[in-house]
Order: sequence, then C-alpha cells, then structure tokens
Amino acid sequence: MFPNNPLLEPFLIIIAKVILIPVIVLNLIPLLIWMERKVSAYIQDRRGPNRANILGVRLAGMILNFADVVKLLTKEEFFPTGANRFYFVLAPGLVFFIYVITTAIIPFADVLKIGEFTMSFQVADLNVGVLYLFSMASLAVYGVMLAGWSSNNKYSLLGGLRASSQMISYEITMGLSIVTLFMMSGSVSLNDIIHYQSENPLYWNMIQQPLAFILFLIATFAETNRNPFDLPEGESELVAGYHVEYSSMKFALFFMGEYAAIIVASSVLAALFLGGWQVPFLSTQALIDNAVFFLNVIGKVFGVVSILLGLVLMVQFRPGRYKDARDFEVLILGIPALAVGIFASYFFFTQGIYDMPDWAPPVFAASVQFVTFITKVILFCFFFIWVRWTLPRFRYDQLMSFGWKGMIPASLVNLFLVSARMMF
Amino acid sequence: MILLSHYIVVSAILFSIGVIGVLCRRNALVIFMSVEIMLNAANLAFIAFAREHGGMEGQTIAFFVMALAAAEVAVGLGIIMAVFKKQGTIDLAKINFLKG
Amino acid sequence: MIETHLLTLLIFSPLLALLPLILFPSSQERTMKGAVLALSLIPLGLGVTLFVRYYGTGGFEFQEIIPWFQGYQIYYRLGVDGFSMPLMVLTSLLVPLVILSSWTSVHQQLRGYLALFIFLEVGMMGVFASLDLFLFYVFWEAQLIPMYFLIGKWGGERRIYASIKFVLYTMVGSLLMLAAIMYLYYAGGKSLSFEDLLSLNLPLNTQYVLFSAFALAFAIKVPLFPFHTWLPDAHVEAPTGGSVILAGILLKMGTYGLVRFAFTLFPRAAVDFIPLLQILAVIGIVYGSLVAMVQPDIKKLVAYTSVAHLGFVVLGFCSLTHQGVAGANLQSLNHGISTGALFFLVGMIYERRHTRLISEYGGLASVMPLFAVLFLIVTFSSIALPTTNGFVGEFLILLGSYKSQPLFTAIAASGVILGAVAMLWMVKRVFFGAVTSEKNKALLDLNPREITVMVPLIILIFVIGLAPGLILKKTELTVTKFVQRFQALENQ
Amino acid sequence: MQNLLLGIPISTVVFLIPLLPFLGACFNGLVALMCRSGKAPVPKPLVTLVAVMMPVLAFALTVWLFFFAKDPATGFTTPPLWNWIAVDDFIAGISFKIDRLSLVMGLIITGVGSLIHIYSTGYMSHDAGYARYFTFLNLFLFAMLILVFAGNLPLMFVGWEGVGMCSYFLIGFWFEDPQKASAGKKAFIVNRVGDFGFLLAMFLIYKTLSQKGLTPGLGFLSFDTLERFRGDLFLVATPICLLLFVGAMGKSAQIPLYVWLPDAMAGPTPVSALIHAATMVTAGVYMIARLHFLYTLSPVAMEFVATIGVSTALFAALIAVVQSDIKKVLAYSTVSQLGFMFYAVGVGSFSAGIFHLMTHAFFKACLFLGSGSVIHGLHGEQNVWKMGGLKSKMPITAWTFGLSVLAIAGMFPFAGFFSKDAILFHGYVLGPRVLWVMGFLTAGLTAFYMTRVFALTFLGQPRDHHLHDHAHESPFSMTFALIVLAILAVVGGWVGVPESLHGNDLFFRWFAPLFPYQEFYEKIEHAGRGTELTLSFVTLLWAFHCALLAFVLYSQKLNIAKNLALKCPRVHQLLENKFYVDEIYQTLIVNPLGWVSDKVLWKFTDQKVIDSLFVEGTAQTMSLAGRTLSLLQSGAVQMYAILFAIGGLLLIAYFVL
Amino acid sequence: MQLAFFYFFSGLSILSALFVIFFRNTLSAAIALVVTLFGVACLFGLLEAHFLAAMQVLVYAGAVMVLFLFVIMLMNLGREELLKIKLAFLGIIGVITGVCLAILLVTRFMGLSAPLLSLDLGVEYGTVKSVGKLLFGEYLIPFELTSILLLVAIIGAITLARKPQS
Repeated sequence: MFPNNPLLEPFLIIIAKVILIPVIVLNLIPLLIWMERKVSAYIQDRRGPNRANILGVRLAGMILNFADVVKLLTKEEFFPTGANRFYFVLAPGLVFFIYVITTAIIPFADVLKIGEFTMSFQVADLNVGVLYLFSMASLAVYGVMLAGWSSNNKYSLLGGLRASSQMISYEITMGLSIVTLFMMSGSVSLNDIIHYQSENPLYWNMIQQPLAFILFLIATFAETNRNPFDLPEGESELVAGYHVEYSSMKFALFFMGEYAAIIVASSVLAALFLGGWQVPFLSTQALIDNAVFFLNVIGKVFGVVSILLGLVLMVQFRPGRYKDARDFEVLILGIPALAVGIFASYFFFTQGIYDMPDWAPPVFAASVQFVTFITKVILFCFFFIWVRWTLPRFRYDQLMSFGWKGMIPASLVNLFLVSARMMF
Repeated sequence: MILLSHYIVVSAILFSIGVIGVLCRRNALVIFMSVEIMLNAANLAFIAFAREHGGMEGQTIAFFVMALAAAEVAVGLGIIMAVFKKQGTIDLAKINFLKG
Repeated sequence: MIETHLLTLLIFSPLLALLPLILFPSSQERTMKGAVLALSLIPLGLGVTLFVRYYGTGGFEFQEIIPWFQGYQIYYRLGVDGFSMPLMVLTSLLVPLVILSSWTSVHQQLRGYLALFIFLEVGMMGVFASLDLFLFYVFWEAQLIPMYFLIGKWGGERRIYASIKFVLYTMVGSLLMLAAIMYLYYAGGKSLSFEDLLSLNLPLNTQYVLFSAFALAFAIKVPLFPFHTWLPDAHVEAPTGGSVILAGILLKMGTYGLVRFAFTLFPRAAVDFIPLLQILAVIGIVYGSLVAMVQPDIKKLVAYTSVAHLGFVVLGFCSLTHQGVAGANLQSLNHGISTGALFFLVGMIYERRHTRLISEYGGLASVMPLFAVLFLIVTFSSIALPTTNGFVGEFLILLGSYKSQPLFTAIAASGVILGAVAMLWMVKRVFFGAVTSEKNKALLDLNPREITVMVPLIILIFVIGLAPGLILKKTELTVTKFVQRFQALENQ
Repeated sequence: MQNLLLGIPISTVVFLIPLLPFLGACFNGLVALMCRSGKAPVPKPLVTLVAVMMPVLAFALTVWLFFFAKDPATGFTTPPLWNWIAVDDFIAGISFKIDRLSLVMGLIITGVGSLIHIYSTGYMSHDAGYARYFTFLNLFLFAMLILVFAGNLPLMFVGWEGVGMCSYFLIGFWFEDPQKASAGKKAFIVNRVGDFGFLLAMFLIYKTLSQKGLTPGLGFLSFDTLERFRGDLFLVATPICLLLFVGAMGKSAQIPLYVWLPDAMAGPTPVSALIHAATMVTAGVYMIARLHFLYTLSPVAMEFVATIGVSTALFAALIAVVQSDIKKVLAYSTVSQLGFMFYAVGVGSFSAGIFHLMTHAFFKACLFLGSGSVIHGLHGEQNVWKMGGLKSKMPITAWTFGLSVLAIAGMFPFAGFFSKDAILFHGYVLGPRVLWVMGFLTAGLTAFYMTRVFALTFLGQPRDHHLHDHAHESPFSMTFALIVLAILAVVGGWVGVPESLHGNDLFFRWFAPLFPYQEFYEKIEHAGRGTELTLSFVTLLWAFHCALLAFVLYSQKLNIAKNLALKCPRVHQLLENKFYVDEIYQTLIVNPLGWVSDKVLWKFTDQKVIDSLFVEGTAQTMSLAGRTLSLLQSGAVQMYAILFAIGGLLLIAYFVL
Repeated sequence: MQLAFFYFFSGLSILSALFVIFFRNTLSAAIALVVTLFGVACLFGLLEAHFLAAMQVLVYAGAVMVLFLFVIMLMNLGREELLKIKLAFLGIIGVITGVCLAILLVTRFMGLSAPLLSLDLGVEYGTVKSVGKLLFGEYLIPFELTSILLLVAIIGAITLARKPQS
C-alpha cells in the first residue's frame, strides 16, 4: 500500500498524481463512449451521434456526452420497494470507485529522471504489482452483487450472481495466464514487465506468448462483463441484469464503471502484452538522446499536418447545409488549426529548437511514451468495442464450462509450456 | 511511534471479537465469519511478529493460514448449504443431529 | 545380492504376487490365481535358501542395517537366528499352500483375499526378522490388519464378533508393549536395536514391569490361559487359510516374542516370572485338552488343542534347559505344520459339507478313505505319536522341562493323554461308524489339488519326526546361547 | 562285527528285519489307497504275496541272526543309523540292541507273526479291506520289531507307541461299527495312560544321570549306558521302575489298566491272536526283562510288579470263568496269563517270565486262531452257548484247540506245564507265599475255564442246529497255522524241561548270562529239586481236577452248571459283569471328566467367567461409560464451543498471569 | 503519518468486526467482514507485508467473502430468520468469556514495547519473491500439502454441493 520506494517523491507530486491520473482515466471515458457509438455506427453501417452541438461545434458527436450527463443528472432518483437503500446506493459507487483506484498502478511512462529529481508515472509502484490489480478487480464483484441483491428483484439478483460467479471463474484463468509473464520477467511489477519487454515489438509479450495473450484477453472480456460475456446484463434474459432497477446518477456510475473497467483492462493489456509505454524501436535513452531531432521532426510534421487539416476543414464549408450554427463548425475548427499549423511550420522550419534545458529531453521522452501508451490503450478499447458489436452472446452454462474446462486447462498448459521453455 | 504491542493488541481485540461472535451468535454463517475474524487476528499477530523479527517465516505461515481458510470455507459453506437444504435453517440451536 | 539382502527380499518379495492381482481382469481368474501361486513360490524359494544358507552360528545371521529415522537412532535392522529362521521358512511354505487351498473355496472378492494374504506374509516375515523393536512393533501391528479383514470379511456367521475380539484382545497387549518399548527407548540410551538393549542392565523392579508388559502382549498372542478365548472364536470364524495362518504362524509370534524379547531382554525378571508362566502353561495344557474334548465343532476343538500345544511350547521355553528350549522351538514349527494341516483338512471337508459340527459327520472313512488317512496321520502328529514331528517336540519339551520342574511336567504330560482323548474321540465320531447322514454318502474324496496341498506337510511331518536333527542342529547354538545366558545369571 | 551278509555288515543287516515288514506295509498301503472303496479290484494275489513274504523273510533273517549272533551272550548294540534326537547331552539314536532276549522275542514275533499272516490270508479273504488289513498287520510287525530290537528307551517307545497305533487301527478295523471303533480308541487311550508313566520314567532317568554330569555315550537312555550307570540310579530306582511299570500295565493289560483288552476283541481274530495274545501285550514283560538291572535295584518295585501280576491273574481268571463270548474268555485268559508273567519277573525270575511268554505265544495264538476258525466256520457267531458239538464238523480246529487247552491248563507234558511250573516254583521260592497261593488258585481256574470253553464249543450236543448245520472246517491256509502252532504248543515247553524232571533246563541256562543274579539261582538251588517236584505235582493235580470238573459240568451236566449260576446269582452277576470295573471307571473317571470339561471348564469357566465376565464385561463397561459420557454430547455446538473457550481462557490465564 | 494510518485502519477493522457480530442482517455482517478484512489487509501493508496484503484482499475479500455472499443470497433468509438474536444464557456466558479474553490478552500485550520501524528490512522484505523463496524452498512440503488440502477441499465441496444422483 505504501511503497517502500527508493524514489520517495515529494508529497505534493503524489497528491498531484493521485488527482491527475484518475482524471486522465475519467476523461477517457467520454471518449470511449463516443468511440463506442461511432464504431457501432460504422460497423452496423448506420448513423452515429451527429446532432448535438455547442455553438455548432459537434466534434463528430462528442458533444452528445454532455447531453447525456445532463440527462442522467436530472433524472429521478428511484428506489424499488424492499430494496436495501444503503447497499442500493453503495453498489454503483463501489463499482466505479474500485475501477478508478485500480488505475493507481498503471504506468503511463518511464520513470522521469531529471538530475536528482525522479518521478514515476504511476500513482504507486507497488512491489506486489499486478496482484494489486487482481485484488481490486476481485473487489469489484461486490458492487455487482450488492446491486443485484439490494434491488430486491429476481432479475437483478440473478444478474448479480451470474456476474460474480463469472468474474470469480475467469479470474483464475487471468491469474494463471499471466503467471508466465511473471516467470519470464521475474517480477510482478508492471513497470518491470514493461521494461522486460523492451522497445523491440518482437519481444513484446503479445508476440512472445500468444497463448497467454489470448487467454488473458478473453478473461478480460469476462471480467469486464463485456460481450460475448455480458450474460449478467443480457437484456434478452434478464432485462438488464443487476442494474435493471437503477436510474439517474446511480446508473451513470455503473455505466462509467463499465467503461472505466474497459480502460483499466486495456491499460493492463497494453502494459502487459504490448510493451506498455515502450515506443517501438526507441528506448527511453534513445528518446532522450535524440530529443532535439525528434522534437523538430514532430514539430515540422505537426505544422504541416495542422495546415493541411485546417485547409481540409475549411474547404468543406457549405453555408446552408444545416441552416443553423452547425454550418460554421468547420470554420470554427479549421481556422485555429490552420493558424496553429502555420505558426508551427514557421517556427520549426525556420528556427527549430536546438537549445534545450536539461529537463526538457526527459520530459519529452515521457510525453512521447505517454502518448504511445494512450494510443495503445485506445487501440485495445477499440478492440473491445469491435468485439462487442461483432460477436453473439454465450449461453451461461457454455460460459462456465468454457471457463473451467477450456480456459483453465489451457492456461495450465501454457504455464507448463512456458516453464518448459524456460527450463530448456 | 508504532510499537509491536499496537498490532498485537489489535490482533487480540479482533480475536476476542471473533470469540464472542462464535460463542453468542447462533447463525452458522455469522459464526463462520467470526472464525474468519479470529484467523485474521492470528495472521495479524504472525505478521506483526515477523515484522519485528525481520524474518519472512511469519508471513509464510500467514499465507498457509489463508490457504487453509480458503479450504475451510469451501467445505464449511458446502456443509452449511447441505444442512440448510436438509433442515431449512442455519440456526445452530436447532441443528443437533449429533446429539449423543 | 541374495546373500546380503536375503531377509529384505524374503520380507518384500511376496509383494510381487500383487502384480497379477492388478494386471489380470476378473474374467481371467484362473490365470490370475495361477500367477499368484507361481509368484508366491518365490518367497518359498528364498525361504529354502535361507534354511540352506543359515549356518547356525548362534548369533544373528544375514544382518541388514539401514538407518531409518536418523535423528532417533531407529534402524531398519534385520537378522535371523535359530528362533526365527524356522518360523520364517514355515511362513514361506504355508502361504503358497494357503493360496492353493483357496482355489475354489473363496468365491467373493478373491483378489482382496489373496492380496490380504500377501500382506499378511510380509507382516509375518517382518515380525520374525526385525531386530529393532520399533520395526518389530510396526510389523507386529501391520499383520493384524489383514487378519482382521480376513476374518471379518471371509469368515463365518459370527465373523464380525470374532474379528473384533481378535483385534481388541491383541491390541490390549500390544499397547502395553508399546508403552514398554517407549520406556525402553528412553531407558536404553535412545536406541531400540536389539543388540543395544541386550547390554542394558535395568534395575529389577523396572524389569518386572517391562517384562510383564511384554509378556502380557505375547501371552495374549500365544494364547496362554486365561487369555485364550479369542482363539476359538477367531479360528472358528476365520476362513480356512486364515485359520491355517493363524494357527501356523500368528500364534508362534507370541512364543517367539516371549523368547526373543521378554526372556532375553529381562532375564532376571523372567527367571522370577517363569513359575507363573509355567503354571499358566500347564493349566493351558490340561484345560485346553479337556475343553477340546467336549467341543461340538471340529475347528473349535482344534483351536482348543492349539491352546494346549502352545502351552507345551511355553512350558518348554520356560524350562530354560537345552532340551526344553530346543524342543519348544521345534514344536513351534511342528504345531504350525500339523495344526495347519488339520485346518486345511477341516477346510476341505467344510467346503464339501458347509458344516463343522462333529455330529453332522460319521463314517467318513468309508466315503473318503484318502482324506481319512491324511487326517489320521495329521492327528497322530498332533497327539505326538513317535516318528511324527509332534513327538520329537513334545518329548524334548517335557524332557527339558522335567529337569527344572518335575511336578509341572508330570501334570503337563497328562495333557498328552487328554489331547489324545480329544482328538481320537473326534476322529472316531467323524470318520468311524456307519455313514448316518444322507449328505455324507456322496462326498468326493480329495482331488489332486487338495492332495498337493497336503503332501508337503505330510512329508514334513515324517521328515521332522524321523530326522529332527536337520532343524535341531541349525538351532542348537542359538539355544545354547539362550540357555547359557540364564545359566550365567544363576551363577551370579 | 566283521561278519557280513552278502557283503553288508551285520549291524546293518539287523535293520532289515523290521524294514521288510515296513516295506510290505508301504506297498499294501499304496495298494489299499489306490483301490480305495472298491473302486478298483484289489490285486489279492499280489497283496498276499507281499504281505506274507515280508514277515517270512524277516523270520528267516531272524533265524539266521539267531544262530549267528547268539554269542556273546550279552549281545551287542549296533552303531546308530543316525542320531534321531540329539540335543546337548540327550542323545537317542536309531540303534538296535541284539542279544539273546531280543532275538528270542524276534523269533516269536516273526515266527508267530508269519503264521498269523498266513492264517489271515484265509480268514480275511472275503473282506473288502484286505489290503488295508495287511498294511496294518505288516506295520504292526515293524513296530513290534522296533520295540524289541530297540537299543534305547526312546526308540523302544517308538515301537511301544507304534504297536499301540496299529492295535488302534486293527481293533477298529471294522470301523463302520461304532462300538468297534470305540474299542480301538479305548485301547489307545488306556495305553496312553501307561505311556505317561513310561515317559516320566525316561525323564527321571535322564534327569538323574544328566545332573550327575556323566558322559552320555550312546545316550543316557541307551540300555548299555543305563546298565553301566545303574549304580547312579540307585536312589531313584523305585520311582523309575514303578513308572515304567505303569507303562507296562497299560501295554500288558494289568490291573487297573486291563480294561481295554477284552474290548480289543472287537478286531479280527488273527489280530487278537497276534497282537493281543502273542506279541504286543507281552511288551511290558519284555520291557521289564530288558530293564532287569533297574528292577533288581528296587525290591519294592519288584514286589509291586509281582503283586499286581498275580492279582491280575486271579482277577481275570475269575471273570473268565463265566464269560460266554469265546473271544472274551480268551481275552481274560490272556490278561490272566500276562499276570503270571509279571508274577515271574516280579519275583526276579526273568527267564521264567520270558519262557511263559514264549509258550503262551504259541498256545494262546493257537487258541485264538482256533476260535477264529470257529467263528469263521460259524459265520461270525462268538457265543459259546450257541455252539457245542463242533468236533465232528471241524476236526482239525477241535484237535488243535484241544491240544492248546491242555497246554494252557498246564497238563504234562505240554508247553504250559513247564513254563507255569517254573513260575510257580520260582514264585514259591523267591516271593511271598500269599502270592503263590493266588497263583496256584489261578492255575486251577485256568484249567477250569479253558476246559469249559472247549467243552461248550466242541463237545456235547449242538445247541443251535441252524448254526451247526452250516458250520464248516476252515481252509488250509488257516488250518496250516493251527497245526503248526498246536505242535509248538505241545513241544514248545521242552526247551525248558527242569532238571528235576531230568531235563537240562536249556532255556534257563541260555538266559543265565543275561540275568546274572547269583542270589536268585542260589535260592532256587537251595530250595531243592524235591520241593520243585512236589509243587509241580500238586499243581498238576489241582489243575487236572479243575479241568475234569469243567469237563464234566459243561460237556455232560450242563444243567448243574446253569443251576449253579442261578443259585448264587450275585456272584455270577458280579463275575459276568467283570466286577463292574468298566462301569466304575465310567462313573468315577470318564463321566466326571466329561462333565467337568463340558459344564465347569467350558461352559462355565471359559464362556461365563472369562468370556462373559472379563472379556465382554470389559466391553460392556466401556460401552456403559461411553453411553454415560455421550450424554455430554448434547449436539449443541455452541455449548462445546463455550466449554472449549472457557478452557482455553483458563489455560491462557494460567500462562499469562 | 504511519501512526495515523495505523489508528485509522485498526479502528476500521475493530469497528467493522464489531459490526460483523452485532449486525442482525447476515449480509450486512458479511459486508462488515469485508471491511474488516480490508482493514486488516491495510494493516498488513503497514507492516510491509505487501504480498500478503494483496493476497488478503484477493483471497479473502475476493474469493472467500464472495462465497459467503453467494451462500447468503442463495439461502435468501427470511425476515424472521434475520431478526433473531436472542442473547440466551449461553450467549451471555460467551460474551463474558470473550470480554475476559480480550482484557486478559490486551493487558498482557500492552507491555510489549519492541519498536517496529527501526529495523532495516531491505528491499526484498514482504515481496512476492521473498515469500516465494521460502514457500518453494524451506516450506515446499507444507506448500505442496496445502495444495493437496485445497484439492481435497474442492472435491469435498463438490460432493457436498451436488445433487444426490438417483
């Protein structure tokens, strides 16, 4: 809980991380919701959110999230009869809270070292590492169960039971499948595992241990109650499962909890199997050493891309298309882009940055890694959404037997194979 | 300054609470939970002592205790379920088929 | 290999016979039985090797010492001398015969039956070969288990009662013995090895207590009067093979233990307790014969005569004279052969008629002449007719015992008469007279398999009866050593 | 022993004598088993050949040995074939003692034995157990030869028990009849009682000699060693001799162990002739003669032997007077004659005892065989009251029987006269007068009852015409033996014609070196020939009168005999029922023993006291305790928990405070 | 700081433990127990036993207590069942016993004054690696036995739970 960390950081930085990192994750939630809507629309070849706007700005439907928030906040608080109010309220909060604190151990970038000053990009680099993740994930069951039970509704009770047994079942596979990673890297700390994977994508665990990856991925789906394992909330059987009686903000918490779970899961997947914050082919040291070069290249590319983006946007200006504020959206977005682009191009092409203070290269490297990591996370999030809208649902007994008779043996086999590989 | 006695006292209190639970409650499940509290109290003491000695043995034993508790719960709950199915109650005062 | 590990091989080679039990399916029962029988001949071969290679130096031969519980100085220590060697050879002989005899008589769960006998053999061999009290105790208790199941599962109507009685009786004694063993362990410099304990000089009072504990355990096993009541029940209820082994080997473990441990380890106490043992033995002889006389059940009758016979053995050991001890040692073997043979024969007739009541029979000699002849030979061996083995043993026992205790011997010798009365009366009622029962008229005489079972025993009866020197020579020095130990004690 | 037979040392050849019948027994035994229960026909000629040839060969060998090895007079002991039992200083080897005594016995046994074998081939020819019969008969010869040739007591005991066993089988030969089987069992068990004494005697001898620390040589129980160390046995001679005599009582049917012999008549008659008249029953006499050096150490024992002997003689003779079963009469007669023999050895006249043993073997065998012939001819009838007038039907039998009766009655000059005369004379000289008087009375009674049997059987009128009509003379195989034995009964005594009758007393002289008791001979010399002659004459006269009386009573005046029986019914009944001895034994020993064993020992002590009270009592106590304590087990788990917790609390308090 | 955490978490544990035994509602008791366990896990953390802390949450809170909840939900005890807490005679004795025990132990342990954090524990202390080394080294056999125990427990639980085959 309280790391015996040699890099003891100033209290303020800790506080800052504690606040900031959840915020980052929380901020990814709307993005994810948006992605879900968009991707489902693309996959099913239908229109996504394209109406809601603020002063004409729609941000490709992103603004709809605000509308959602307003809706959920203003809905009626509803308690079913016979419900245990305390648990009824506690449950969604618990779900959400647990997923959020799970983010504490996710490293977003390599440890930042500026002279004597060091800072890790995770709230707590616990030496129990991934185990923390598991313990927290296992706590998430309570929320679901309590929700199911306290609703005093048969459907929700069944949903709750289903969710919890499913989560417990697949947790085993999950743990067993990544034991191999611990064995390979000799550590349970996420950061160490990422270090072990190195910047070469060939050494990422996804390539190195495909079976473990697949098993973990599947288990993750089950853990997050996502399709094809969304039996607890399968509307065809249980209406909406454990949250059938929930409304307004309590429902929102479940909703957000689910996405938070996806983000956490994706982060963990990215960290464990996709090299985490490792930039392909570029180690932290390489980034720091060549910071100037990369910065300039990025600046130049950014400038050109911004200009092009601005131009493309502005060219699309068709007055009278919607006959309201939305007509000017492209201009509102395009002009600043063009302006920023021109400025950046000018700066980097003419002058560039060749003289940096000492702190700048590490910070640059960290930033690049941060971006890489987020990219990978989003990639996985996309995968989650993709699967949801592609695959049908399991039957419950199939799910259980698949978990116990398929996954666990498979993960044991994997464990055996990896051990054998390490031995010989 | 935290002393060893702090932890041990907490452990003792938890243990006593567990004892009281076992002795007073008639609900088999709650009794079971009280047993778990007692086990935890013992674990706490183990780990506190391990911390004092700087060795890992106490933790190892605590680990075994946990494994044991897991096994115990699996079987114990199974038994309670079986009894419940048979008797329709988990009130210990009403369960006395082992009366000699 | 064979020389150095003969005893270990002898103890554990019976386990080989478990293989066919595991490998063959139930449909191939005959093959399985054949294989078990064939494999059970391996211990017999080893037993014969033991007999041939045994020099008779008086000390322990074929010793093996392997550390077992290293921190506690407990060893896997084996060795044989003249007291144990004949019994081990007898064990190796009786088990194949028992297997052969159960060819058709056991119908249910033959596999388990045979397996139990194999385990029993291991236990018995171990008891005789152990030279570490701990090891001894392990084997001592281990052989109890198969016997318990043999009686309890394949026995007669009151088998449960009999088996529980058997086990509880024995346990009472052996637990006392265990306590004594533990005491010895701490008293004797934390070692239970026989040789170490020999050099132990315990105070007399301690010896009394320890001797009593040991002697009680063995007296129950023997069984001496008044601890004998388990024997008739166990014998009557046990299946044929069980009775044979029970009479042939298990009872000998009592006398063997008495002489090997109780007497040898606590000589001074032994000397003081011997009159008591003698009295009990003499009572057993007379009492056993008298009670045998009035038994309506053949097996029970034989069981009570066993009590008497074992009384002789104890009497012989108690005499502490050369002849007495040598005779008792020989008689242990003899009793195994002749009473074993008797039980085999009773089993054969039981298999045909399913009754053991004497009154159900009569006139069998005209229906089954060969059976009658064999039965009579064995009977004569049992009542100690000269030229049979029984005579040599009882003669030597009485001779030796007379040297130390004329009065008891005289009374005991009257047991010879009573034993003959009991046996011959039974023979008369079973074999002679007209065939009264219709069921007896169609009885078949012995078949070749049954004859095969009996032949080795009959041969042994006469060989030992005519040339007991074969065995007496091998055991002579052991006996001398044993007797001298006590003589030295008297001279002190 | 330089002398060889066919290249084999003589000391080895000796062993052939018993071995031959043993081989015969083995062969016949195998045949009997193979042809069991008439499933295959018994090859009778083969069986007969082997069965008869073996004793005859043995006889031939013995004769050869007799002439070869009669010197030196004291004989020799063969080196043991192997040491049978040898533990520490106890040694018993398979070795034979060959001297004049054993050779004479050997001759009697093989000779009479051979004759009886021949006789049996006729007598048993129709029996289903033909081969079995000869198995046991051969085996008996083997055992008996071992008995007499044995060089030490344990080996003698082998023969001793061996003949007992054969007797058991032969008495119970027709085992389908339970009474016959019982008779065999009775014989064996009564013998066992005697053997008990024999065993104890051996133990006592061994103990005494062993404790003196002497060197055993061939073994303390070997006759040679015994004789050498007889001085060391002086103190215990009386108990030893008495104990040995207990053995002899059993084997030779003396009071009080005679009861088995009359019952033993259940066996086939040749068996009675061989075993229960000629050989086995005389083993006791032989044994005492063999151990004369011990007996002479103990006057008390000697006197006891003589007393028992003569009492038995009188007692049995009295019973014999009224018996109606021909074989029973002969049986009691045997008992009585054996008593005579013991009387002889008891007073120290060992050679007289052996002499009577020999003559008795001849005439009693002849008598038994004759009675067998009668029974055979009458198809199994044994009651003399149903016979009568058989002389015409069975002349040979009648003549041989008659001659033997004269012999046993002690008529001059038949065999019995000389031997009985010698006994009575020696008894008169060496022993107390009372015993002589009893012996004298017995001699008369013997003449009386034997004549009675003869008269009832062969003389007078046939009383059962049906039986009489079907009676027939026996085949040659049987009459041959009868004739030979009758001749022997006539002439057998002539080897011992006393000097008083101007004989040369061959028999006694021949045995003199074996029984070197000068004082006996001096006493006899001292008594003088006149006394001897007078005694002989008186006895002869007395016997003759008795015989005459019986002849008259039972061949002509049967009514008087019957009236006599009716006049004094008590006496008659007492005698007829053999003094109720069997009944007394039954009530005093057998029944109480059975009752005690059954009711007191088994059903009470074993089942009630030990099993119910102690064993099951313990179990009951335990289960009672269990049931009591199980009340504590209320089933309320929390009760337990609380008790447990309080206990734990106290424990902790103890450690903490 | 440490002290504050200690007081907070120990208070939390004790309070929730009291709730466990005093809540009438079995489910509430179970939830309170989860809190207790969580609190104890935090105390473990304070004692530098991170691995065990994680295990405590993972095994106890994550698995064991879920099973409890399962059972509670499956039984779905009726109201009257929930409301029954009668402090019978035995109960009173139980309470007295427990309190005595507490007093006894607490008074005894108050005296222990060994300071805790002064020890230099090294980086490895309480990590998976150090526990693992012990488990797979010195305590290998107990560890394997534990696995057998668990297997037996699994089989036992299955046997108990499944419907009798007819």
